[in-house]
Amino acid sequence: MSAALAIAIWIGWGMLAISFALGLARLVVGPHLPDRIVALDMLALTAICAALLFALVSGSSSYVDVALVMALISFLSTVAFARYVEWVAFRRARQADPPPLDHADD
Amino acid sequence: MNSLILRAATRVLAPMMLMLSLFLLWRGHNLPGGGFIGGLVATSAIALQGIAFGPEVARRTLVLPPAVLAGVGLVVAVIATLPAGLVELPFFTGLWLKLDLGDGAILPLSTPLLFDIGVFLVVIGGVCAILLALEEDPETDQAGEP
Amino acid sequence: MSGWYAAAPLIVAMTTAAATTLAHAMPRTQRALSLAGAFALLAASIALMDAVWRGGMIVVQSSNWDAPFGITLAVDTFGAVMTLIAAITGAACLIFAIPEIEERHRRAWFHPLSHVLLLGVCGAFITGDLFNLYVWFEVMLIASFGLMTIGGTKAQTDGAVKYVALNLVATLLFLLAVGLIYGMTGTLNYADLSRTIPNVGNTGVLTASAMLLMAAFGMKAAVFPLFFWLPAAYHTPLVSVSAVFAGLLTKVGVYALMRAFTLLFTHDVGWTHEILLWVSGLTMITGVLGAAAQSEMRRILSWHIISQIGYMVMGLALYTPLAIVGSVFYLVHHIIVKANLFLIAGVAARLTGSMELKKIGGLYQSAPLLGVLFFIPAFSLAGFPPLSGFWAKLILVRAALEGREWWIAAAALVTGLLTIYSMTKIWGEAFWKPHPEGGEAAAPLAAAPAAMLAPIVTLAAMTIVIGLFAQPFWIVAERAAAEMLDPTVYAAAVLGGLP
Amino acid sequence: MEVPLALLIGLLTGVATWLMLSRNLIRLLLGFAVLGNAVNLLIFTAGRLTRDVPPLVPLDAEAIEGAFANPLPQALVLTAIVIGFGLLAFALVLAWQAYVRLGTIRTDEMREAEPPGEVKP
Amino acid sequence: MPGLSGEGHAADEGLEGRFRSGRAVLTVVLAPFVAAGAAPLLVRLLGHRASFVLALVPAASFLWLVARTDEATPGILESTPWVPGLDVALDFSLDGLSLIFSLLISGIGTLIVVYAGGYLKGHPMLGRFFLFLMMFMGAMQGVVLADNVVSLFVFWELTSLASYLLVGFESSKPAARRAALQALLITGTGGLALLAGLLMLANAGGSWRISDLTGAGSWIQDDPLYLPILILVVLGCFTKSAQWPFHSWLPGAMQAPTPVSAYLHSATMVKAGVYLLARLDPALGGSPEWLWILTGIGGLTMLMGVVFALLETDLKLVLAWTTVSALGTLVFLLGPTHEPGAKAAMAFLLVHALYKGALFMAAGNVDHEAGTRDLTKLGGLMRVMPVTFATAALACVSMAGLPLGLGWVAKELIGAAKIALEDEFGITVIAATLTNLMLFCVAAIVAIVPFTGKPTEPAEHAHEAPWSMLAGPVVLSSLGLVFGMAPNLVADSLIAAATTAVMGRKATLDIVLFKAVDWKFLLTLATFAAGAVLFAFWRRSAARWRAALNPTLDRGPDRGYDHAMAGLAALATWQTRIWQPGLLHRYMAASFAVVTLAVAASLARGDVRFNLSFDGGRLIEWAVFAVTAAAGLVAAFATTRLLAVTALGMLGLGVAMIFMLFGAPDLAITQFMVETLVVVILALVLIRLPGFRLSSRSDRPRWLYGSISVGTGAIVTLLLLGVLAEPFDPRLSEWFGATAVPDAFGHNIVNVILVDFRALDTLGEIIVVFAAALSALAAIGIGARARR
Amino acid sequence: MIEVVTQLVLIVLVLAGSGFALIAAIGIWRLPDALMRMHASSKSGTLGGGLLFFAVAIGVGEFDVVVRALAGVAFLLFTTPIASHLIARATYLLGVPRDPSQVRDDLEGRYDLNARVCQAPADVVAGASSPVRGADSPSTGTGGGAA
Amino acid sequence: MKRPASMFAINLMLMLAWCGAFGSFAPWTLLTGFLAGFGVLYLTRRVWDGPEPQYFRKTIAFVSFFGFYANALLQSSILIARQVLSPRITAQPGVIAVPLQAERDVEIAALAILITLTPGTLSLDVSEDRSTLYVHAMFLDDPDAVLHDIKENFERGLLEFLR
Ligand code: NA
Ligand code: NA
Repeated sequence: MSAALAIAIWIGWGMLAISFALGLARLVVGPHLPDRIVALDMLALTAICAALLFALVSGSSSYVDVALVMALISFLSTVAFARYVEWVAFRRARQADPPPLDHADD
Repeated sequence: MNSLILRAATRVLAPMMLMLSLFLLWRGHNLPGGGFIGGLVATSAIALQGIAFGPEVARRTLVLPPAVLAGVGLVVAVIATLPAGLVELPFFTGLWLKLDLGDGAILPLSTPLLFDIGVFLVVIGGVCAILLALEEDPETDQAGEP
Repeated sequence: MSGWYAAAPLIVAMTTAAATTLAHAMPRTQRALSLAGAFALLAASIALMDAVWRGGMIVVQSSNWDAPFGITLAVDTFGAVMTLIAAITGAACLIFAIPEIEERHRRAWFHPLSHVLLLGVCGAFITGDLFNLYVWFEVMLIASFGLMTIGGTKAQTDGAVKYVALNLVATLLFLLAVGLIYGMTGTLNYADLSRTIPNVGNTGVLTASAMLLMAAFGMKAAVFPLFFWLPAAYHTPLVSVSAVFAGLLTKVGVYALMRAFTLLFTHDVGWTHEILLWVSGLTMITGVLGAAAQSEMRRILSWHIISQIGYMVMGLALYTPLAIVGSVFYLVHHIIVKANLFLIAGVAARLTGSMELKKIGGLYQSAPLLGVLFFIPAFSLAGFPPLSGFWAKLILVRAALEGREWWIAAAALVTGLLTIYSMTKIWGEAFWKPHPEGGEAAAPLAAAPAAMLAPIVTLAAMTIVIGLFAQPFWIVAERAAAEMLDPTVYAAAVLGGLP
Repeated sequence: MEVPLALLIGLLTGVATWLMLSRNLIRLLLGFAVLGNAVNLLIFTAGRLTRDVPPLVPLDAEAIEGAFANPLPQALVLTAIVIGFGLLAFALVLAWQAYVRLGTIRTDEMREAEPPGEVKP
Repeated sequence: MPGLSGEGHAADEGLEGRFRSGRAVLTVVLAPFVAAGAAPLLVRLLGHRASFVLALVPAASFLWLVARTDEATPGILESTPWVPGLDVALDFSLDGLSLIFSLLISGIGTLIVVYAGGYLKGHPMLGRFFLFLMMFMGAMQGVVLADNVVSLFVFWELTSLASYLLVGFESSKPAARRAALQALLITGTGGLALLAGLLMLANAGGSWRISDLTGAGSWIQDDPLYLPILILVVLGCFTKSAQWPFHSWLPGAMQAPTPVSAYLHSATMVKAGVYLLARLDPALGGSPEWLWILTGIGGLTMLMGVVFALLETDLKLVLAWTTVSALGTLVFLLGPTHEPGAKAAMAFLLVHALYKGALFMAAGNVDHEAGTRDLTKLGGLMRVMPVTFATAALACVSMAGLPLGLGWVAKELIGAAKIALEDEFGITVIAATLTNLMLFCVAAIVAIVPFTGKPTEPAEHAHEAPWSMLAGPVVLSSLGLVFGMAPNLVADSLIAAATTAVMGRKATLDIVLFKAVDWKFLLTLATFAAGAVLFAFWRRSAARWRAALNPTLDRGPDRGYDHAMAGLAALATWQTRIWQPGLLHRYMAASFAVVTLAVAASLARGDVRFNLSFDGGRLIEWAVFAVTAAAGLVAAFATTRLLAVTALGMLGLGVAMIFMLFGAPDLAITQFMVETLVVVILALVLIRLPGFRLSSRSDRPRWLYGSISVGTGAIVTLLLLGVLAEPFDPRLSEWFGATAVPDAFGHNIVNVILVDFRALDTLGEIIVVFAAALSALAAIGIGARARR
Repeated sequence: MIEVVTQLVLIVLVLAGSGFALIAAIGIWRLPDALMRMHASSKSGTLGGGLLFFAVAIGVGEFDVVVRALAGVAFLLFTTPIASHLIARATYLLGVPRDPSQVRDDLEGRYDLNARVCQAPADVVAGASSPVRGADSPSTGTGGGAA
Repeated sequence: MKRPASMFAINLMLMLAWCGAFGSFAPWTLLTGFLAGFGVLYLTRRVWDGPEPQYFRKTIAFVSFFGFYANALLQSSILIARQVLSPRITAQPGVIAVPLQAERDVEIAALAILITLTPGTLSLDVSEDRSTLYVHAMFLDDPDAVLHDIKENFERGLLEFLR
């Protein structure tokens, strides 16, 4: 691996690190259920990117498998969350006095 | 989930995931994968079907009731521990049958592989049993009703 | 090939668990398979005991990889005895369960879960590997979770929540300790550990890890002050389930404590075993006082499990040959007696309508034979001569006196007295006292199915046999203790010539 | 990186403890999940860390050249992860059932097995 | 211990030479147990007549024992192995001391069995009664014949057990149940003390055989443990023999059917303590402690018993209190460890057994026929129950110590013993004399009040008891008369032989029925006179005495028992509330706190090094660690549920990445998959549950729980740093690396470990998954039913 | 020469891939409402991941890795939009307030939360008899205009 | 012999022949064999009766659509990047209803997926009668342009490939 590529990867990591931070920030700040789910979804994507950078660094193709499985599976948790939010929405539709939206699932 | 888009996608995705799971199971002895990972991927496929089409469809994919499937997997795993007794080796010793397919291609059949298949089935059956039981609960339809 | 003796109980239990699962839609077949499996397990453990007794320790390198690289199954006398007792208890409780469980219980996977539970218990007794022990603990635990919930009363659900939550903590403590110990020694094999542990330089961390392991096992064994889960839950499930729990589960914790603190961690006996001694004394006292505060049969009995665990730990803590013999003897005696008491409580409740002492009575009139059957394990539990519990207590008290540990001997004796108090409370209220609803309120013993009485009679007979003919049991316990106190023999048997 | 990882594991353990001390059953179970992760990391770390080189023997080789990650803790942790998953899944189902049966997920309101004030002298 | 040979009589005789290989004594002990087992069946077949069959067992023993009176002086030793590993054998010794007890047990036992057949005729639980009674008989024989501390203790406890069952025989009566329990707990407490004492004694003496321990002289008194041993043994004996302050159970035990009171609670069981004190006298006796304790407590009990007897109105209770007094007398006499005392004790033992047995049975007849035992309601029974009256009167002659009764002889011997004590123990002499005086009065009460005067209402429908209920009292009271007139029938063969055993040296007994008329004789007469005066006072003002004294004297120890029970319950409740409040969060907090503290304390127990080395690390590593840590913190302090769950998801992702960073792709995949499935399950579960708002955080003791959490985290970090400071032994991983491909044919070493090297772990693990599924289904069954 | 080109391509792919991932993150952070944030994650994130898959395919160069990398790209392209669609729908259903900059909402009032179905716009429903509709048939939202 | 499956089978046979000629079944050989076979078949497409076989049309449609689509994804990402990195967010979002020509589930789903990945649009839901796709658009300054873009570029290209 050339030094230039190494630097590029280092920069790439830096960008991913910032992505993690931003994603986590959105996760915490919310303010609503979907915001957090979107943040988590994005974080999973960032993790896939990290795995791929890893595959490049280590030269081990096994990390591609990690990324591959994540790419295929990670949406499942998002789907599950989405269904959860839908349920919450349906529930709120039936509630006479639903809780405030930022505590929609409480 | 009542989404046309999800359902259409699931028709493609679930088989893809099941294929991937078999692939991971098969090559797990040499590369990342194996019975667990394969089983978990297959479970994800079933879970996706359950979410998209409801538990009945997922159940039909499994052919057997999930708990029974896990039982079958357990039987397979236990069987894998036994052949060593026939050749006077200790419990669970791995036995290998390397079928020569000609041309240097070798199909390695072994009790560890059989065991891994058992693991695969148990993981699918076990986790799906819980998932589908949760999906199937009559409350699901009224979910959100406190 | 003798190694297959060690594997046989595991294979049998696994096969039965799988077979009863497959036969779930066929109630009669499932029941037959379950019973056949229980007896096959009994046969396998008898064969194992016989092989160990005649040929010495059985060591199997599972999958044929040498220790310490693979997982070793290593069965010495202690392990074989415990396996045998587990199989006996399992068979007894499963027979009892046949008339007890209803179709809805059966459909809730009672049979497969029971066999998984037995599998976990036997696995824990048979394995020679610390991480593998963790796995068998989990097998046992998860099955116990399910069994705990079968039946579905409110109290059961509440009890199950506490049982599950606290046992999850214990599980992780165990795992934590395994990780730390592995990190220091690089190995997981008992025998290899017993050789490498003395070489660990960071002794403070080693002792602390041992303490973590002690806490994990202690929690499983329900010692003071980690026993909370037991009184919260043991009075709630089906009778046959609570009986097998009462007999076996905490004893697996005791077994593990005894393995760990005879074979592995003997580098700082002055600290670890001294702590165990205090723990044992406080366990006895708090347990027996807890029982004194209860008025429901199974709750009384549950608290007594705790106090009795104190005795077993006491033997380990004293760490003399005689004391270890006492612990082994106590384990064997207690499993039989305590399982039987739970079964009897179940029958008593069936005849009188409740486990709550205030609401029942009249059994002395209506079911005198049940009185005899209760009296035997109850007074054995209290250490009354010449029943099995007497010998167990005698050995321990003698060991304590010989070791000049006066206060623990006193605690043991006082606990014995308070145990009498509790047992006579049950006797006085359930048997002697007339039923509060009048003379005919308690049904005669004939009202209880024979399948419930058969295991009770068998276990009571064993209690008497151990009491009257204690010598053979003494010999077995003595050999088990001698093996335990000489780790080098264990290590040599497992590792052979490996340095 | 063992030392920072040890600190992380300690932090997660503390966090998990805090969660497990909660009276809300869901928090408690989340705590169990966090603690499980911490313990798994601990086992992984206790087997010492090696960067980047997974314990995969190249398909054309008999053994790995040079240092490679310790495979044993990986196998142990894998087992522990799956076991922890099984336990957690059950516990979550139980929590739901507890709510169905007892009408609460607060453990201090679950007073069926040991009712308050039942023990009287 | 000091050598077993040397001083003491046993050594002189040559211990080993006297061993008998036979099983005769064993048979004497075990035969009643066999009879006990057969009793329910016999009763079912023969009804109350089964008593005659059962009585054959003690009768045969009695005859065999009578024939052994000559051999008993040197003693017979028998041994049957039982638990050799523990040095426990069924060792038996038949010497003078055991013989006198054994004769009483079998002799009175025969009469009692016959009596009980009449007394409980038609009782629905007669079979059970005989079961318990015969069991007791065997156990009591075992106590007095055993020569092994453990087998002695076995039989000792069995007598307590039999007593418990017999006292509670009329179990529908709450008083009977209370009395049974009280007796069991008090004697049980003593029994456990005794066990400890005997074990310590045996331990110090290096033998479990009593004849070894007593045959070696008083060596034990030099042992530093002598006093604890003494106290423990004495505690056992005193509780069993109802010495103050443990006596309260004995009056309570009168709840038992009268045959039981006559047999267990006057003639035999309550004497077990006396027996054991006498038995151990050669080893333990002779010290000032022994003297003070026995004489003091014995004397106090003696006096107290008779005072209370005067205050009772229930005939059986009167007798019970005099039994307490008699037991006190016996202990009192054993205190000085001199020959006159021992002789007097042995003689009084015999006398008391005869007259008290007779009186109880007579009282039982009165109760049975007249329907009451209340002295204030009884009177004039003489005419309807002449035989009963005669036996009672005769027994009372012995009791009062009047001439012609054996009591006179005993009194003489007691007098001799007192004189030997006189110099040091003036007060005790006074106490003994007072006791005599009052005992005389009690004897008068028992013999006169129920039988003389105008027939009261109960007397009007009373009849004489059947012969089976008369045989016992007649025989016993007659024997008292016979032995009283011809004391030499028993002087050598029984009393002297027993004294020999107690003193450890040959004792002889010359009984002269009437010595010179000296001041002692006059004192005796004066005592009688005073007793008569007391009786006169009693007749007039007993009711007033009772009213005046009962509130102040009333059974302190009996109340003490109640207080103790209440205290026990309160203590138990208090501690159980502390340990087991039923609150999961407290259980959790306690568990974490205890474990953390224990581990922290252990860390300080040895060398501790920590690995603090630090290699800088890569940017991505820091990022991943930071994200993981942040996710953990967010999960902990999240105020909404979904935030906590998504944070948990992020945490899982972070952990997966850590696995990835350090060469574990399999782990990363598994972790990620599991995390995903957890989320799927969580989403399914959470929707059915209420959210976090229902659990406000303010109800958590934040500082305490926060400290526990911080402590737990810190200790884990420290432990791990300590572990990392230890050089790692890479044997296993190197071996796995080298073996995976050539021998296990797999390139993914982790997978090879999972399915081959450590396949058993994996097998267990899939069983966990399997069982988790079944368990979850089982748990869901709960809810399905709940809704129906 | 090929080496250098490969390296250059790799560098570009790595930087671009990571860069798009970062942009997705920034988008998530900066964009004002949940629905808009989803645009960022679904497009930029997918592209970033895809580019990195390509980078690995080129960087490792083994056939099976290339195949897996392409499969990975396909998976990403396939799954991310579905996930986005589902969260977006859930977001809409939940009624999370949208940014004031929203100019139009054709969906407003078309959801029946109790029946859990979504209707076509009123005009389409009115003319529902015609199965084939022209591609240019105008769709005028009923609930147009800023929210 | 116009059905794609048959043509694909012939292509596979050509690939195998290629591999046999090289004496290798290595992955790269298989790939080049397939591509070479496709090329040869394309060149000889006139041999087959009737109009141009669907096999080529579809394959080429797919490839060109993929190219178009990859470009769209890039464009959309750049659009997002510009918006996200600009100091002020100027987007004018909104939900528009897109009448659907596509009828089969697969077509609708594919269209929804594609729309999500292309500039400024995100599929929200399909009406119950499948007549309308609701799309969230980020830049709704000119709704008709957006609508036109979707209908003309994506739906048509997709249907061409799928039908
Ligand atoms: Na237990
Ligand atoms: Na106890």
